[in-house]
Amino acid sequence: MKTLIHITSEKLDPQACLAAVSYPECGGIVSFVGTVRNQTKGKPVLKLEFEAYEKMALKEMQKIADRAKAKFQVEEVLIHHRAGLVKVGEEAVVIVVAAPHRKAAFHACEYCIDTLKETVPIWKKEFFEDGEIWVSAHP
Amino acid sequence: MKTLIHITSEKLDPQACLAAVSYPECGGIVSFVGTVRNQTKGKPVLKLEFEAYEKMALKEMQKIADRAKAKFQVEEVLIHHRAGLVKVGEEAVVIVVAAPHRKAAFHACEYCIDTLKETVPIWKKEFFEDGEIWVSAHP
Amino acid sequence: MKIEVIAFGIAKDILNGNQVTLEMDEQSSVADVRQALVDLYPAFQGLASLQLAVNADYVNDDYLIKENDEVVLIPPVSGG
Amino acid sequence: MKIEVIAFGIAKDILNGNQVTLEMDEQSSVADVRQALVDLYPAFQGLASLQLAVNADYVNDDYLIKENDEVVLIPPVSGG
Repeated sequence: MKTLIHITSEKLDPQACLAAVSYPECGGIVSFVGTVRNQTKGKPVLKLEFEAYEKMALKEMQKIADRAKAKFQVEEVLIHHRAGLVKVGEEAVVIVVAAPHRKAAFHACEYCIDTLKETVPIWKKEFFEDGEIWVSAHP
Repeated sequence: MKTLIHITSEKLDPQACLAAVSYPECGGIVSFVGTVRNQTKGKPVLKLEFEAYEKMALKEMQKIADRAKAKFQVEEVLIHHRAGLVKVGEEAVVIVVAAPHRKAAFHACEYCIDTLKETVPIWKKEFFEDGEIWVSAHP
Repeated sequence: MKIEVIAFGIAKDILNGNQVTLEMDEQSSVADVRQALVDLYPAFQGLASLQLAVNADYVNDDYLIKENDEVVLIPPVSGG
Repeated sequence: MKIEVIAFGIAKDILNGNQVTLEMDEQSSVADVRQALVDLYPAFQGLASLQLAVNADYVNDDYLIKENDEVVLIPPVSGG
């Protein structure tokens, strides 16, 4: 569980992620857990699938962690992302950031999730009763 | 462990706190864990003590949670604070916020810790090799 | 009237105890109680701030203390 | 030269498969490859964006593709 940058088809473990990043020299640890919503614009989502271009996704996730460390005063960054079929309510992503100052930890954690959603080659497909869509594909 | 507003002389459990706040209807969960630093301005801190005016501290913590929910679109707020003697590296405070939108969760979590540090009647005493001080007491 | 003031943190060290009883006029305000305390214990002037809570709530300086109010000295807080 | 383009997400649906082989001139750029794909599969025009990655990195439009490059179509991402 000490893998800081990780893509897995198994259920994510936010608690283990939090435990993996904890340093006495740090004043603050900020984490973000993104769960999969049960509806989109009022339509019930039955299940989801994440498809990842895994080799590149891991590279981009590592770049985000490295940039967060360089840009903010951050000691450690963990980013775990789910792949494959995911049930409603399960975790899609877990990010944990440890920093000597809490402002930096908050900013870095928000930077990580914002950038992940823009650059990491992972695609979400939502399954509805009457069909399925690739999220954000069309303008 | 379902107590959302809590002051305890026992070790905090960030993982259980995270587990206590998790809702499928929520898109994002942001947590903050504040640990006790091992030095202040280069001087090693041997141990710490938190003294709380517990009745009022709990009231103020509840006010913070209620205001965070009103001010941001937040579904649930957990705030746990340690009291009594604390070892270096242990957790002083754990805050967990669940919200349908991640920006709101980040803002609410930061609001909670910033406000807690300003208004909640809890006092930290740091013990050094050559003495002890009440943190922030003097200008 | 007698006002019992409870102290926490550094206020306890300044009082050399966790409470002090003041003899105050009726209709005394929070500001009056603070002034009485600073007169008796000048070390309070060295603090970054000194608030008073009444019945476990922050109150304004013009709040009028009643005999059975729980009055607590709140030196600068440092939780979190 | 032959360029093999790998697809993910909705790009796979548009190609009706997870890869396509294009016959391109030497010195073709990423922009040229994108244009060739849009000509063959007009549905790509309907996407919010269509980036290409070469050897698992984002590249600029003027990047010149080499024969053994791993070229991947990146439709709008939606992780997180």
